[in-house]
Order: sequence, then structure tokens, then C-alpha cells
Amino acid sequence: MADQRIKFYQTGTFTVGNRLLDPERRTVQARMERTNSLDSGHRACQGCGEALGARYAIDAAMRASNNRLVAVNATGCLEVFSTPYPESSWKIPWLHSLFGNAPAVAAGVAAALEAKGRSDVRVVAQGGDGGTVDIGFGCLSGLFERNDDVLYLCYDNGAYMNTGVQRSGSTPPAARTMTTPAVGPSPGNSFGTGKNLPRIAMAHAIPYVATASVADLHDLEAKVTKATMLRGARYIHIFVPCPLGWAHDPALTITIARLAIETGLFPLFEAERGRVVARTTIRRKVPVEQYLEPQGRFKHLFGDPPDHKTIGAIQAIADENIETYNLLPPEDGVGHEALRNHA
Amino acid sequence: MVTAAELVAIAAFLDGKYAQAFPSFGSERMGAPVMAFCRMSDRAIRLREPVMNPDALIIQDPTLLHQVDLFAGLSPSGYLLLNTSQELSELGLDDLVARLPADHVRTVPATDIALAQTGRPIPNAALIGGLAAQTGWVTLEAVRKAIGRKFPGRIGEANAAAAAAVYEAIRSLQPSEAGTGSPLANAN
Amino acid sequence: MAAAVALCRPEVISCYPITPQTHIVERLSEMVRKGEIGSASGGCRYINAESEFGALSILIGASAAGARAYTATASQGLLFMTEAVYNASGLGLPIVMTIGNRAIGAPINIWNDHSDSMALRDAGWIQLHAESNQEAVDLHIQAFRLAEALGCPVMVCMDGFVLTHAYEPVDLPTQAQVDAYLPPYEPIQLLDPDDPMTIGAMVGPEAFAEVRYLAHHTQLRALEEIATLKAEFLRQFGRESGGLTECYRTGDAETILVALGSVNGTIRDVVDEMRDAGVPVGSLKIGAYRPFPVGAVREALHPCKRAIVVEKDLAPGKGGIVSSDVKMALRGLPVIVQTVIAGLGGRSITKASLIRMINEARAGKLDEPHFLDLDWDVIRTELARRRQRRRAGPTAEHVLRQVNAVASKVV
Amino acid sequence: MVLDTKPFAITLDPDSSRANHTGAWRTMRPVYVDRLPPCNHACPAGENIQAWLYHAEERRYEEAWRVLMDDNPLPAVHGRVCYHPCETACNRAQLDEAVGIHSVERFLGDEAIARGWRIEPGPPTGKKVLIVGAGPSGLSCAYHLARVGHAVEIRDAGPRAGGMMRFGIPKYRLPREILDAEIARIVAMGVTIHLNCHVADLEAEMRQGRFDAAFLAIGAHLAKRTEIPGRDAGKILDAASFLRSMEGATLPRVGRRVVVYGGGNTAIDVARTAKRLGAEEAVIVYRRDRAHMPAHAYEIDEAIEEGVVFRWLHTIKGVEAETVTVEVMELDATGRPRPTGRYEELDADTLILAIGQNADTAFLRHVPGLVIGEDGIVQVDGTMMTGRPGLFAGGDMVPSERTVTTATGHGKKAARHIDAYLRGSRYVKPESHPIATYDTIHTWYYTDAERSTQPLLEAVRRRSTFDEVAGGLDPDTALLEARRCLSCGNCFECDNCYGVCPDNAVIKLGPGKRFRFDYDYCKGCGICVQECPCGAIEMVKETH
Repeated sequence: MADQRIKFYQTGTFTVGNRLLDPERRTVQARMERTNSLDSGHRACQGCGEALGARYAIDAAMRASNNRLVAVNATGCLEVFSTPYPESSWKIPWLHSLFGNAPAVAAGVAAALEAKGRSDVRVVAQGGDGGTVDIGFGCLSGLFERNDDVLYLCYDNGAYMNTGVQRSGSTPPAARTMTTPAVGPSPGNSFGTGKNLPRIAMAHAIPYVATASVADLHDLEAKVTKATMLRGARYIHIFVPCPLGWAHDPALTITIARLAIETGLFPLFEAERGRVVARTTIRRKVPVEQYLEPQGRFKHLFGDPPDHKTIGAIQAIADENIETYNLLPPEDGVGHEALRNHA
Repeated sequence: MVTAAELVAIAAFLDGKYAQAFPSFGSERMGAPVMAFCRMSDRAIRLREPVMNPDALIIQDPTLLHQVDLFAGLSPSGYLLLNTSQELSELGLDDLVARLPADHVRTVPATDIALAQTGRPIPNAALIGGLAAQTGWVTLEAVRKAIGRKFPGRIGEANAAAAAAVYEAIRSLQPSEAGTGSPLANAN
Repeated sequence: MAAAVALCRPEVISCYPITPQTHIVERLSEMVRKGEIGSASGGCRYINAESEFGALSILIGASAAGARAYTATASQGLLFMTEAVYNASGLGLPIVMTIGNRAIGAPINIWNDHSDSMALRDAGWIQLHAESNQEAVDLHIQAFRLAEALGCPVMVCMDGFVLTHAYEPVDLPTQAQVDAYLPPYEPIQLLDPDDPMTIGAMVGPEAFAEVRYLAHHTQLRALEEIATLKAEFLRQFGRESGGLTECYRTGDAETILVALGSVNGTIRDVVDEMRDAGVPVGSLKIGAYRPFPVGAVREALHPCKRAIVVEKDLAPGKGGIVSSDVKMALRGLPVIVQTVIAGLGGRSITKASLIRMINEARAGKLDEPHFLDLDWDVIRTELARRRQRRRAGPTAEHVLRQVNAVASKVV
Repeated sequence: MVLDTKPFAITLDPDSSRANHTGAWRTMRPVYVDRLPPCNHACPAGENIQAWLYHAEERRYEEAWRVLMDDNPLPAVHGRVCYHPCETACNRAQLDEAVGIHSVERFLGDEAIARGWRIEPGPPTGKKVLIVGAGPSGLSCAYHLARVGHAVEIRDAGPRAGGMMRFGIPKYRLPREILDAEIARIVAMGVTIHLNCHVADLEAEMRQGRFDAAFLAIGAHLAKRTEIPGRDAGKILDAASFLRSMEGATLPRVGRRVVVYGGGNTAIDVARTAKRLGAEEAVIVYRRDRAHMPAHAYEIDEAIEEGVVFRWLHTIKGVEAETVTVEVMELDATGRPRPTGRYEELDADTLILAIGQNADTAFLRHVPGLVIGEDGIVQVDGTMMTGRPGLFAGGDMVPSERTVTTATGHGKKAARHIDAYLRGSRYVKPESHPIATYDTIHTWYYTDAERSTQPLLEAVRRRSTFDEVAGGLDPDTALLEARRCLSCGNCFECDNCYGVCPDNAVIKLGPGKRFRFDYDYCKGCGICVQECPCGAIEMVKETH
């Protein structure tokens, strides 16, 4: 579906809802009857991006699956803050097994449903970046290569937050974590390390791979909806800031996620069977400083004098993404919304 | 070889006996020297140790003859069946042959027969036919059935034919009293 | 074995190849492809996992989603799935897993002993040991019933090669018989959109101990359940199979050999032979190692003078594992319990060795723990060599060089 | 399935965490606020612009118009003649271009006329109010009083109602049928208007008419005078009478060459009118430069397009038969003009002075308590009441910026106080909210949308005819323009707060009902405040 383009709408499709859009075009989150699959009372930190991303994604999947959804969860913040005995925040059938096996457990659920002929029920697995790109990677790759009928959602906040902010395979360069401290000749996480899981997923040539962000709800919901309808192994990598681990003002969770998109550091795209088929263009390109500076984990780059060399290296990464994914809107002045195409 | 042991077990089973077959446990690697054992008895078999004092010994690959001590446990009244196109005398087993009852040692070109009958150089079936003829512990009919059960279809029939051929060949050499010496009394 | 599992109508099977269970799952995958496994719900899915850890994890999901789930593994594979093994029991999922008991490296060794299942004896699974292939067949049928009745996973342990590769006639029950004995799986908890629940919550100090006690309680319930199931099995199949323990000529026995698994067959032959020679020996087979049948063992052994535990495992620095359990069962009784470590890494346990050992024990000459058929020359040389040079190099290699094992040598 | 068989502690019932009230973590709490949009703040008529645009955005034009009518009875007129300070103040001007508020207002006003929308008068109160002057403030006051049920009678010295709207503003800016239609709508509410009726003795007429209160809105029609030596009285006109004469039976004659003296909007109106009357030359003489000219830039541009010539930095020194003598001025350091002693001659058949007007308040001299300043300006207090109880005044005759909109605002304000006076109470204006400044707006959320422009009559026809210069918007463009509103400081139900709360602590109350915070669960992270596009949420110190 392509978001309708009505340029003179007050807020187009940038806000969660928009009373001027026809109801079908509003987000799931804008609906009074949204499921709130991850409900109030969970123990996530103030401004938790993962709590937000999880509700966004699962609510959308619930709608797309007509509320026939089962979720499997890897160990991690999401699991801990949502299900400490005696209270659960989940409204859906939900299973937590281990840190490293969520993809396999989900594959098992899917297999059981298939054996029982329950094609109506859809299966999602979800985990943080640690559970996905590191300890759960083997099982995830198995899920991909077997093309099991599971939608895997990775909530990427770039470190092991539940254990107190240690480096993961998706911690960005120069970021400070407890295991990549901001000291020494090249403070923070080393450049040239880490892995790009969406690309790895694409290398498995699975039916669908996408990146999404809590800062672009329409885009995220469109992708989750599409993915939920497809069969086989599907992967969505969702960018979720962590106020605690990134040391930023909790109120800035979405703003920072937006800056990650607008700098080009987190490209939004879709791939089918290993090929990129769509991307969401940057609306207002900004330099990486704007993204880095509000975050304590990059504070060491903004001393006196600022570390222009490192900032430049990060800018280079952003520019390469913009180049690779063709993230700038065309010159013809066509409005941003026209390109938000999830056809 | 493992297959051969299994075929004997099946045949024995078809003749209404208890049977047990198992390999000398090794990793499933083709070509490695392998031993396989078979027990048959009128009583249920509980014993799980390897057969150390066989009543019959089939040697499928004569090249092993002088590499290892194959005959250590072979009972004095035991049977020996060798898969070879050579004459006994050429094999330098005279002492051994001397130790065993007359007519308890036979050679048969099982591989050639298999090749002729089945087109494949796998002598298992043929050798079993020989064992049946030599010892009389299992009937040719049971051997045929066992082969048919393990290898349904054409291959089975061809192998059964090979077995029958060797059976007849050896049977013709057996003195009348032979093949009655049943080991079943002390099945170990 | 595959046929037996198929009779139990599993709905999800997930495996990873490892000797010596591979051929079982190979056959199962073939049967699934041919559609020969008709589960209650109709279908059966076979998943080639990316590891044993993945295989059991897949079954955790499948079981939680209401499917009857099965896998098989051994040795390193069992250890590789350890985390999931604990998790499956913690979540109360009635998965059935065949263990082709095998040693654990290094040195890598593919042959039989009980090191693998022993390593996970406290993982909260029920552990049943089969003496023969016939019993292995029967135990699988009982295992699913037991697991699903208690909400607790079950390992069916059968000795690698000794049973898994032995070829012997087995009486395979009919589908109708099995269906009559094993009803379709009725989950206690289920991932169901119509009745959502949260499975696998985080439990803190306030409730964890209680959760663990309940796991213990489940195992205690299993003690009764196993006995009941054996009786019922006898009624429906006309065959003695399974159960907690099995006594053989222990009535007036002065010495009783205690063991798990296939070696019990050899032991019974030994018992008969020695009885024929007038020696009052008997045999106690432990069928269920977890839960450990303290009562039944105590009941069986309390009249005898000497219990010799023949076990295919070793707790280095301590000795026997099963013998400790037996000692616990006999606490307060004047029964001598001796430990015989035997059959490690596939070494044959022969009647001769057992008889020799029993006679030494009766003569009070058996060391404790006793290592059956241990080649002391090798040990002495190796120890001496080590004393000479600190960096003595790999032990296994030197040992092999000395024993120069060849295919024909019966070890 | 039987739930109580579920494994203890490991398996939990769904949605049970609502028992855990995380609101206790909070140190700051978000609260919804309404801020005063700068447009509303800047409107002399006190229009709630954001509010009526809100309805217009949804194509609900009549509701929009009715909200507009709560403050201003003459939207079609204002949409044309108001100098829209609202657009100068509009926050969107800092983002791209101000919202074309006046064009939407005009569209709504014209829609109302076309569709014949009416406003009903309130239930009769039995009170009578006399209004002197049928100009914008008089009509506005009458309208607001009629809405609350008071009987209103307007007396006006002129031949037609409308005051300066008719006698000061040329047709090409305000077609008379528009003005007539909006006046007729007020009359339809039961307001009576007596024309050609010169009030001489106010006290007497109030007594005779049993009026309980009166509102004076006579405007300022007396032309100011300036000393010009050697003047030829014959060729000199003043702007007020010149423009008034445009409404007469015969159009005035101005000759080929017209010189207009002055720099205000009136001077421009005069020059453009002269052009339309056939003058070949219309020259505006002003003593300062364009930058310092009070007239609005767009009017100057339109005048230039129509061929009006400007002589900035000149003063008129003398008038002869055929010519006018002007002295060249220069600006001193402070930007004040000073004489240079250099003189020029301009050919001129007519000289029109557009240098301002005074109010003709002589007839009020003997009203007790009334304070009248120089230029006839009447002093009023904060309630628009003069020194004489019950007697109120507004429009050009009181100290103020002399625009139609200001006058209209006076009328509303006076009406409120008169109503209170008649009820024996006091009208207290509700405390107005803090202003929604640009920095409270999260502009990222708004779609890029350039301002839509009104069609303009081509210059040739503007030179020769009195047809309206600026055209109106069609419904779609009007909708487009309305939707450019940022809704500064006022929730427009974009659902952002509802969507971005990680704790589902925002309750959506349904269309038009906005939202409510669920403080049982709100952890006070502040994302809702950060992501509110229009600055309608703020964090306050937690009190619990």
C-alpha cells in the first residue's frame, strides 16, 4: 500500500494519527481499539524505546493476523520487564525459553501449528540485538535457511542493556559501553567491528527483510503488516533507542531515532529474496553531530576540542548509507510522502 | 559383513529361533576392517558381550588372514568358510585346517559368484548360502526369505540365487553326516 | 526404534545427526516424508535443526504449542543442548528424547557408556534405561504417556551400539494397541490465541524455591506413575516392560549386582552360571534412574550382604555416581556397597570379567572403587612417564600406542 | 483448559501487570494545556482564528463561519479589507509562509452570503440600546447586543450604512454588494438603522427613546488641515470627502493630473481611485521614503502596477493654477526628513490631501462627565465606557489604531460591557493563555505546503474599472490554506501523545474529545511533550 499523498494535510502521515486522513490510512496506534498487546504496568525504564517498538510491532501484527498471533521472546530487557512473576504485561500467547534459542523455539511453534493445520495463527519471535545478532545467531540462521514460517523482530538498541550496557555485535563505532569504555587512544567501540544483520538475513534470500524505526510509525506498521501476511522466514530490524544505555533524556527517544534516519546512519529499506526493493528517503538531511551530541555514549566526541576525526568517520558511514540505499529524495521536488511506498 | 550377520539372524528368526546380530562397534567408515557377530539360540538371548568363541567363522576378505589372529577363539569343532578363488593349500592354513574336523573348512569364490549373479561384487548372500549348507543351522528357504525381506525386488532375487548357487555347490561336497553338529546346545 | 516412535504419533520431530542415534532419526525423516506417521492431528513435521541446542529448542516451542514432540541425541550433542534440557523441564514440557548413550570427549570416543545422561541426571528430566531393544520400544510408548501425564520431559536411554546397532527380533505392537494405551496429547498449558497466557516468566527469590520444590514433587509423583504404567502396559500388551526396578534371583542372594541398561542381560547370564555353581548372587536392574527409586532399591537390597554397583560412568575424584545413590538408598543398613566402573568408552563387559570381579568381591579383595579390566601396565607406564617429564604430551595417544588396538582385538 | 493446572509462577495470566502502578516512579507529570496562538493574540477583533480554521480544515465551513461570527459579524468584509496582523504574527511565517488567514476568512464570509447563513438574535431582555453611527464598530456592537437579546437602534448621519467601509474604502477593494449583504444580515436580527439622522442632543434622545445605554461610534470624518501658502482653494480636495463623493450620484471630476499628498493607505486609495476616474497622472507626494510610508507594501505595489507615481521625500510648499510646488527632502541620521531648499514644480489639475481626519464630536460637548481630547477624541475606560455612566464609545472616535478591524473589535468589547452594565454586573475577560511561541512548535511533523495565492485582476482592467482587484479562493484552495494552520498551542488530535507513550498511559477520548493522561501508569518520561507537534502538553513538577 502507498501512503496517500495529500500535501496540504496539516501533518500528512508524519504523526501517529491524523484526523484529516481517512480512517483506513491512520496507524494502528491511532485507533481507540488498538490491542495494546504489551500493556501498562511493565517495568521498562522511562522512555524505553524497546517497549514502544514492541507494542508498535506486535499491535500491527495482531491487526494483520486478525488477532491470531503467538509470540516467542528471547531473554533480555523486553522479557524481564514484561514478565516478572507474578505479573505479565502481555495480552497475547507468549513464550520465553532462553537467550539464544528464540528463533528455534518459534520455528517449533510454527511447526506444531503446521502439523495441526492451524494456518490461521501467525508466529513472531522477538529479541534484542544481543539475543539476535550474537547468542541467538546460530538458531536465527537455521530459521532463515529452513525458511520456517516465522516473523523475527529484532529490537536493536546496540548493546546488552539488561546486564548493564555491554558491547554487542551491533554496537555502533565510537559508542561507549561498559566493555568499550571511552578511554584510550580510540575511545568507545572500535570502527570496523560489528555485523549488519539485515544484510546477513538478505544473504539467506528469505522472502522478506526490512529495517524500521520507532520514529517512523507508518513505515514500521506497513512493514510489519506486510511481513505478517507473507509466509516463510521474515526479518524486521527495528531501531529502538535506550535512554539508559545511550545516556540521553528519556523524552528524546523518538527524536533521536528520527535523527538516526535523517542523518543516514540508520537506513530504512525493504528487501525481498535478497534484493533491496524499496527504501524510505530522508526528509531533511542533517549532519551526524545532531544525532550524536544528545547521547552520553558519544559525549567523549564533543570535548574541547571536539573529536572531528571520529565524527568525520561516522559522517562517512552515514554518507555511504545514503549512497548505497539512495536515501535522498529526487530533485524534482516531489514531496517526501510520495516516496513512502510500501507497494 | 554387518549385513551378512543380520541376514543370518533373520534367517534364524524365520526358522523359529532367537537371534542377535551386531557389529564390532566401530565408526561407520567404509573400508575399515570390520567384524560382525551373530548369536542364535532356542532361548531368549540376554548376553551382550562380543562373540569370543565362535562356532563358525566366515572370512570375507582373505587379505586379512595373516594380519591379525583371526582364529584365536574358534572352537575346535567350529566351521570355517573362506571367500576366495584360491585353493586351501595356497592359503597356508594347514595347521588350522588340521585343528578342525575334516570337511569343516570350505573355500568359495563368493565374490565371483555374486558378480556373476547380481552384477555386484558383494558376497554376503552367497556366503550365507555357504554357511547354511556347511552348518545346516539355517535352512536355505529361510536364507532366501531373509534376503528377500532385506532386499525386496530384483537385487534380492539375484542375491537369493547367488546364495542358492553356493548352497548347492557346498552341499554337494558335504558328507552325509555333516551339517548336523548343532551348536545350539551351548549358544555363546 | 523409529517404528516404535512412529507408533506414538509424534507431531513434531527435530534432530541433529550424531552417532549412535543417527540411523533412528534418518528412518524417522523418511517415514515423515512418506507420510507414514499419522499424528492425532493428522500431520507430522520433521525439522533438520542447526544444532542439538536448536533441535530441543524447536521442540520446546512445538510442545508449548500443543504438539507431541520427539528428538534423539547422544554424548556431545546432549551436552550441547544442556541449557535447553534444563529449560524444557523447567517449563514442564512433556518432550521425549532418546539418548544413544555414549562417552564424552576429550578424548573423543563414539562408543557406549553413560557419561552423557549421567551429566544431566539432575536436569529435571525423567531418565528411563532400556535393557534390550524390545524394552526400548516399550519404554518409548510408556515415556510419552508418562511425560504427558506429569508435564515433565523424559529421556529414554539405550546403550549406544550395544542396543542401537544390535539386530534382534522385536515384537512391535500394532497402532491400535498403542493408541489404546497412549491417548492424544492434552496439554496442561498451551500457546493459544483463544486463551492467551504468558509462559516462561521470570521468577525471583520470592517464589523460585517453591518452583524448584514442585519440580522435585513431580519426580516423586513419577515414582508411582511409572509403576502404574508398567502394570497397565503388562495388561494391554501382555509383556513385562519398564518399571522402576527389576529383581532377578535376589530372594536369598548374598551378593546382588546393580546396574543400568543393557549390561543387565550379561549379568543375568552370569547370575545363572554362578547360581548353577552354587554361588548365591542376584541382579537388580534399575529401570528408572531419575526419579531414583530409593524405596524399591532399599526394598530389593536390604536382605543381601553385598551390593555391587556396575556402572558405565565415572565421577573423577569421587568414583561411582549410581553407587552413591544406592548408598543413600541403603543408609542405615549393614549392606556393603561396592562400586565397579565398567564399560567406559565402549569397553566390553564380559561374563568372565564379571565372574572374576564377583569372586574377588566375595573374597573381600575388591578395591573401591574397582575399575573392571583396567590395564594397570598402561597406567603405571604412563604415570611413570609423566613423573619423568613435566610436559609429557597427550595421554590418549601414548596409551593407544601401547595397547596398539586393532579391529580384531575384542576390547 | 483448566487454568489452575498451569505451572506455578512460570506461567502467568495475561495482562496482569496492570496491577503494577508505575505512575509512582514519576517525578514530573505531563499536563495538557491550551496556548494562545499568535494570530488570535494579534487580531484586533479578537477572532479565535485557530478555532475556526480547525473546522474549515474538515470542510465544515458553516461551523467554521459560526465560530468566526462569535467575534466578528463582518467576515466577508474583513477577509477583504483587514490588514491581517494575524498573518504577520503567524508562526508558520517562520517555517515557510504565513497561513493566508484573510483569504480563508473571505471565503467563509462569501460562502455565508451565497448560502444565506443567518445568526439568530437572543431571547429579548427588554433592554434598549442606542448606537450612534452605522460604521464597523457600531454595526459590530449592534450585532453582539442583538445576539444576547437586547433591542438595538442605530442612528447614522449618512445616507447609507457602513461608515468608512462605504465612504472610505473604494469599491475595487470592497464590492458594495458584499458590504450590503453583511449589513442586511445584522438588520435581519432585528437591529433598526435610521439613516440621515443627525444626533444633536444625545441625552434628550436617550430619554425620549427610553434607551438604557448608548454606544457612540461616529468615526472620524473631519479632514485635517495643513497650511499651504497661496493655496487655490478651487483645486484642493480632502481625501475623506473625495472618497465619500465616490458614493454620490455623480462622480467627482479630477482632471488629467492629480497630486495626492500623504503616505497612508488613504492616500493610496485616493490615487488609485483617481486613476480609475480617468486621470492620466496620479502622483503621490510623501515627505519620507518608501520604507517609512505607513501604507501597506502590497497596496503600494498594486498602486504602482496600476500606474500610480510616487514622489518620496517631497513636501508641498505651494499651489498655483497649473502646478504644485514641492520641496525635496532628505533624511537625517535619525531617519527624520529635513528640508534641502531645493524646489520642483509638478503639473496638477487637482490636489487631494490625505493627511488624516478628526472626529466631529462637537455635539457631545455638554454631555456631563464626558472627556473629549484635542482632535475631538473621546476618552473611554477599560470597559469602553465614557465618563458618563451607560454611555460607551468606540471606533475611530476613541484613541486607537484607525482600522475597520479595530473598530469591529471595539464594537464587540463595548457590547460585552454594555450587556454586563445592563444586567448590573461586570464583564470580566477570561484570563488569556500564554502565547504559543514558535519554539513550542515541533515543526518536523507538519507537511511542507506552500501558501496558496488569490487571483488578481489584470492591471489594464484595474486602471479603468472599479471591479474587485483580488479574487477569492475556491473551496479546495481554501481547504488547502486552512490546513496549513499549525494549530499553535491547541490540540488538533494528531494522536501523537496517544501513540508515543511507552506505557499506554494516554487515554484517547474519541473524536473532538481529545485525550486524558492515565497517571496510574505514566512514568513521566516526557516523550509526549517532546513529540507534540503544537506544544499543547507541558511537564510540571509532580505533587504526589
